[in-house]
Amino acid sequence: MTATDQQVAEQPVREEPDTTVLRVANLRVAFAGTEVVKGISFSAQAGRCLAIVGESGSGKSVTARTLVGLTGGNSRVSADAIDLDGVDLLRTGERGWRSVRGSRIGFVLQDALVSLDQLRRVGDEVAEPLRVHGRGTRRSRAAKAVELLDAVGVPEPAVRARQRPYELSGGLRQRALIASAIALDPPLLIADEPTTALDVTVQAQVLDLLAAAKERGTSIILISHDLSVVARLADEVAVMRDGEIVEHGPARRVLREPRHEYTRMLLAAIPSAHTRDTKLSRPTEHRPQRTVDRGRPVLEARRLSKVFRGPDGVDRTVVDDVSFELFGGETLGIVGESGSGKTTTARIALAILAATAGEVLLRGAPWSARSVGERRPLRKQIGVVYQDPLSSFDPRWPVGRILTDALATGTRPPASKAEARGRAIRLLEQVGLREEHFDRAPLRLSGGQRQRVAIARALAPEPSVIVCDEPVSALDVSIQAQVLDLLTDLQDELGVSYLFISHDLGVIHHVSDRILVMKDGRVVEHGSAADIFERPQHEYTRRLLTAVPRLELK
Amino acid sequence: MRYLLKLLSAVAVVIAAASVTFFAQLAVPGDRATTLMNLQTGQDRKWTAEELAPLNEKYGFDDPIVVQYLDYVTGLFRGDLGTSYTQKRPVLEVIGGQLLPSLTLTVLALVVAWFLALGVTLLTVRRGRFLSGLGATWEAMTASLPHYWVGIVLLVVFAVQLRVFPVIGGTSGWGTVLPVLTLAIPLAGFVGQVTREEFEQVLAQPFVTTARTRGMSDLAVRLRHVLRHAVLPAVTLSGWALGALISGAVITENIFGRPGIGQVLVTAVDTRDMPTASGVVLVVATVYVVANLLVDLAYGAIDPRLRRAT
Amino acid sequence: MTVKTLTAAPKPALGTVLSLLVVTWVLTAALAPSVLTDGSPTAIDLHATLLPPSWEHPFGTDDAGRDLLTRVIHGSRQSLGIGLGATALAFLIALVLGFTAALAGGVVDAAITRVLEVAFAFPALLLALLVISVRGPSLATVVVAVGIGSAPGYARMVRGQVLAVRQAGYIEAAAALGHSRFAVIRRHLFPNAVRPLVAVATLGVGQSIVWASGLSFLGLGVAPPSSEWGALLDAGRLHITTSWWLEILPGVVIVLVTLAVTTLGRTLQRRLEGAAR
Amino acid sequence: MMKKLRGKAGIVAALLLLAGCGAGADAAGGGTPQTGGTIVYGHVQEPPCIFGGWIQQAYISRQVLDGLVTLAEDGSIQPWLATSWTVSPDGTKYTFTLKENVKFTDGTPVDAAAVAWNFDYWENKGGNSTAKVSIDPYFKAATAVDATHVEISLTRPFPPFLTLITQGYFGIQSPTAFQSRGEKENCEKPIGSGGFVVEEWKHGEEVILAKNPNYTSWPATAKHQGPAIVDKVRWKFIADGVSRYSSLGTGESHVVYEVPTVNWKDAKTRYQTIRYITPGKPVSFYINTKTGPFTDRAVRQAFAYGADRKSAVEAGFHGVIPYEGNPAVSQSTPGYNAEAAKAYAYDPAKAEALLEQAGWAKGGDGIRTKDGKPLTIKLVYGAAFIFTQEGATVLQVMQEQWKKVGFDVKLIPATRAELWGGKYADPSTFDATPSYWTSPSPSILWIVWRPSTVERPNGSNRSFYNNDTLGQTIDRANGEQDAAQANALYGQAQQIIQDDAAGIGLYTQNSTYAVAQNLKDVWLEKSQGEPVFSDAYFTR
Repeated sequence: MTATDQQVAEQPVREEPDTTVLRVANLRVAFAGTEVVKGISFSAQAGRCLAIVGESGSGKSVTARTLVGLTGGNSRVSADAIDLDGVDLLRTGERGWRSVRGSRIGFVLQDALVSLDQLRRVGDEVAEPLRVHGRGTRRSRAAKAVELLDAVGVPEPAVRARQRPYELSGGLRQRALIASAIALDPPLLIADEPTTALDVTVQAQVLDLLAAAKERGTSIILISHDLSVVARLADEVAVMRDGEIVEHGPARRVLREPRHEYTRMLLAAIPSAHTRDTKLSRPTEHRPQRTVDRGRPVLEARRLSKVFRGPDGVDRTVVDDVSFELFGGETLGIVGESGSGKTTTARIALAILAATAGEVLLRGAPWSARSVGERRPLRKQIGVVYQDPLSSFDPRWPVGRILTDALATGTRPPASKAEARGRAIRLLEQVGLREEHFDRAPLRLSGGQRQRVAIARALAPEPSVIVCDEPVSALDVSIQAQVLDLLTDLQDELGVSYLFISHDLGVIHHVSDRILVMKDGRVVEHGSAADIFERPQHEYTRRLLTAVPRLELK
Repeated sequence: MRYLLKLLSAVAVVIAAASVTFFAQLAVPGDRATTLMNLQTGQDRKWTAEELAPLNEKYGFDDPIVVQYLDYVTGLFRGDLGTSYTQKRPVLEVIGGQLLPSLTLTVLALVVAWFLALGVTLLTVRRGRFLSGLGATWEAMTASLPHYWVGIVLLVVFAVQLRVFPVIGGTSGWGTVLPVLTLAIPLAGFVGQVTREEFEQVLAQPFVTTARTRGMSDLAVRLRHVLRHAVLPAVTLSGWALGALISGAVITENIFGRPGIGQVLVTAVDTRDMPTASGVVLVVATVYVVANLLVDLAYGAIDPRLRRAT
Repeated sequence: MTVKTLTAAPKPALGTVLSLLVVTWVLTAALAPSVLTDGSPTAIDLHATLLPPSWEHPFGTDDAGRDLLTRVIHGSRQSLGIGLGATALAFLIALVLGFTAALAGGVVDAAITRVLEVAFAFPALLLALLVISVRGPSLATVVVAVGIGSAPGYARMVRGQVLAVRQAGYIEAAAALGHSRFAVIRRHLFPNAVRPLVAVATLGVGQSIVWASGLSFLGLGVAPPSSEWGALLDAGRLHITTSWWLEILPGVVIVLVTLAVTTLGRTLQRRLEGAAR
Repeated sequence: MMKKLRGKAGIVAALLLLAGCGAGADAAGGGTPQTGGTIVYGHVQEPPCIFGGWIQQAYISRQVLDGLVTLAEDGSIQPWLATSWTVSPDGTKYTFTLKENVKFTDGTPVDAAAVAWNFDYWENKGGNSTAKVSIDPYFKAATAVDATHVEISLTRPFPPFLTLITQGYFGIQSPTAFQSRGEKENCEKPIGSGGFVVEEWKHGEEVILAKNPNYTSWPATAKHQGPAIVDKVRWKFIADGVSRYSSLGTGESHVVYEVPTVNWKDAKTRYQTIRYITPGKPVSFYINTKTGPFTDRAVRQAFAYGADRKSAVEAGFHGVIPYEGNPAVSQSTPGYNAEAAKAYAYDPAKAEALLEQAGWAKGGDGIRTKDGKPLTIKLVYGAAFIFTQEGATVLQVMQEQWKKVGFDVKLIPATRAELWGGKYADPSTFDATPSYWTSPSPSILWIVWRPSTVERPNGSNRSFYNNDTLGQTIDRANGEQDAAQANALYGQAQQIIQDDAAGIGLYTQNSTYAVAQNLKDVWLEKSQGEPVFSDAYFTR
């Protein structure tokens, strides 16, 4: 079945036919001869939200940019129609595009920290569309900017307007970005991953803001990789893969009764409470019963705290009185929003960072208290997997060298080159890679493959604990599922313990036996996964849980 | 308090540079009195102790080096840079007269270089392979030009053949054009190169896309948004260039018959005129230090984030 | 997917190809000048002085009847030698200072940073003059003068590079694997900190050649009858209005070679950075 | 006398071989003479002070200070501040009668006391070491007999005395001004009685000379009577030859000094040109006779035979500067020995034969060796000031020729700092070094070639050539009252130097000038070749 067939079959019923703001038919985009958007069609209606969902490389972002004529150099765009309110944008020149951008179509990019000009005042950024399109005077624009900031719920808008983006929190920045996009009240708002880098609680607020715009009659095209986010806002969902729309229909229907296999796979891959005992990438497969050795903890943190002195000379406590125990074969999840101190805790546990107070014990023996030299031979007992595997590899080294290097630090260093190679290849196979990857440079691997290499490296010295610091946060949903499955498989097979750090409650819920919830450097709540998710005690935990976007539709 | 520290460290750098010069010159083989005698008589021979005695006496060459140095440094704190052995004038005066032409030349060259570089960069970065290539090649080429080659070619073409500018304009306005260009063209190459690199990176930033989605034209985006981000490396380079050019301008001054501190320095070293050479270094170091304080300020003005960091 | 990854397929640009040609030519000239010319750079012919460029003398002849092209070819060894030697010396100093400062930190770092600050404030011209006053003008002196003169800039760069690389994930990853500090420095920090500087160094080679030619102008260059390019420029200066080729052609050669080396350096830099990203 | 650094200074003598005619451009072109105007003169080097013992200072101090006597075209001594003079029969007392009512520009009179004070200042107070060395062993005292008569007594007869004091170093300054002002004023604005006064010195750029309206003391050789005709002279320093010569073409200057030889032909067709061959020691090699291969006379002679110096000079200087075969004095010097100059014409075969005889055998690479030591010659020269690029070409041509006969000549360019600092003063540091020393009198031989003794070391004898016969010959010549006899003795001395190849000739030191067609009567004073602007006028 082709995408086009499906679309025709699934054209949503139009309640009011003349509310169509944008109509796109048979859009094709090619870069240097390679087609990345392969003839897709959709339309956007006033007061409704169309979500385009897909993983990296699906062509969703290119599509979004093409709608404002910013596909980029070296590209070729063709379509049967790109009509905005009856105007054929395909026939418009650069000048025509400029008159449309900002005034007829508002555009919100992800990560407002880099999407706003850091050197200009927030007010100027917000009011820029007004200036570009020649509306108002300098003074009236400044007033309007404050008004807009106020409208998107920025507290003290007049103060904020005079500040610069880096002086604002992530949520406020994203609001400012939206304020700028709606400054001229465009009938169409395109939001490209507007909540991706945000903490869940902030994410929820931004989604509410977009929902409000929708209420006011703005048509929204939401681009996202995250089905849960989409579920909260979209009236209609188009699922893209490899430049094609594989499924398109009303949000409720697509998310509840996915017809396309890919959509089903995507949905299944989302970690959540339901997936705890299954494999994400193989939903029918169940995890075997785990055996946790509740004897002596393999890793124990006692009242850790860490104080950093800022450049202004003021001390800030980043980790405050954190204690935990990690037992053999167990996964201890640490969850928290940015700035909660979870990563610092992980680094202290690894003894890469010295705590200001408190102590870490490894297999019951002193760990953080030892000198660097004494600690070195013990390092093989504790491994680490980072969020960004690529930056954790020496760019000059191929995969094989990375692994043999790690093997050499282990309990049983290989006696010969041949043995090292053999064992490295076995590790590769263990993490689902093949011998051919041995000579590959990490740069030439996909994100998922890189993380597998990172896991293989962590496993090489045969540690009893692996600290996983946001190991799947940078990955697409389907890849994330595979990597999470790999981690649980390895645990089942090797009995290794994980200290698992993540901001994603779904992921934490999926993998953890016990959970610490951190906020502002403190553990606000700890307990079993079931306790935390089903009977949260602390107010903050409850707030977190409500903010998590869920697939269930309102 | 922080500014006071900065100021102190700047003064320390300047004094250190002058002191290094003082001792470095003592390390140069050859005797100062002999040089002065030979200079006064146009010879290159040895002189007897009696012949040299009056000079040694007059300038205190026989004093212990520590005494000479302390004399010099305490003089500095009184604002006394000493007296030129050869010109018999206070060093401050020797340099004072030459500083303004040098500064004029250098500062103008810097300004012109900026205009040239930004013009080329603004118009050619990421404007298709041909234009960008042309711009980048122009920058790399001008950065490879030896100063005096540029100078002599400009002189012959514009002053001798076309007679647009004077050959020996001295410090007159019209006569400053070619010397300024001589220094500015290669410098523009450097400024352009660093700016282009940064410009390219900034153009790829999401906020540039944001600006475009607001309907801004390409040129407006470059001017309003990108430029400010892209000039920082060039600003750094300028601080360095101001110090480096002021003494490096000697070749240009030579060709166009301009007064300047570079020639003073060359002559002072040739004649072992220690107070003058140290004085020139003192002044050049001051210019460098001041330029870099200005660069710091410019940094803060351009990117307020850096204001907090320092 | 971003547009960037799609357009990344690098084709060797025309400029790179041309630069390779120029660099190949100049390397041949430096290593085996007899491949390019069978004449002697010092062979005089007082009956063939100041001839304009022709088939027989593509670059013309000078006032002693020497073939200018032959002189340019034979001068390339010294010019390149200055470029490479000075850059190598500068980097040697820079690596020692930069690494010491960045790795030792604290007082040592502060001291070295201060020294560099003073070195920057010190006019490079005076440095050259002093070095030459001590040692007399010669090839080695020029190398030393230019090398020391450009060292502080590189030292600052090395220091910054080491500090940046020290923050890299793979440094922490290696420490987490239990490698010793020395091993981490040797196996990761040093090669990765130095690698991007290789490209910077190629750029430095070109600049050193230009610099050295400036010293020749002040009469502080390499001793005759060397046909080091700066010396050729200096010798041709008086002739510019009467025998233009003596000044213009060596200048063009300097610019072309510097440009080619710079272009290759940039290409290299881009490749290395691309590979590192 | 004085070797001048950088430019060519020159002196006396054969002044005019100028193109066209005499130094002065005598109104050959016609045009209506104008009064007033400003002459822009392009000089090369900027001196540290307006007056002093360096030829660069004599050039400019000549404009401001007057001398006692001056040298005429024919070599005779003519009146200047002194209207007449008498010499005592024993040749040791010179009594000068001063022109009356001459005033310094500070208003004080140019009287006998002032003149005596000047001599005392130069000779006994370190005021001008070049003036001192010129007449040093002979000068005894200067005394004012009355207001207009000054007596200078010598220790021994020294007929070249009058010629020597025509040099610019002997410019008379106002003692009142000198003693009442600071070093700086005296350095920048010396007070004399000359045709111009220093109005302003823009260091690094130019000295502005303004006419002295009360000028009364022009020399007998002046081309007109009265103060300067032009109002001002802007004496600019333009180090770069291309710019200097080009400025004449663009009309930015009226007179330029040191015309690049490549431009000489062009200059002759477009401007009035003046070429002055400096008397005194020409540009010739001092040959280190004390250590190294040149201790052997045969090797020195082989060196002289081994290079076609004449052709090299012609090539390097484009046929403009004459070759000089006489190492001791140049062809424009009185008492020049033309015969001696002809020795050692290019003869490579002879050079090789001499070397073979001396035991230097040719090695595989063509370089000769003796006792395992190669025949390496360290040739030190002042780069970029004594030797311009043109001179460096001459050296390179000869180097190539010397190589053919088996000399491995290393050219060692020396910087000003090195030479002035005395780096190459020691015999161990060089084998040959070329330089010149301008002087209007052959008595320069005494300064250069006088043997060095413990009591009277002679640092100027850079060949370290101590020949008592030579010393005595020159001494006798210096004291000889009969001019012809004196010249014969000087000639003999030159022959001795040439025969022993204690020096090797190269080329004459020249001063070249190009003058715009509309500026007339610029002339060179004969003693050192300094331009004189007080008679010059513009035509329209």
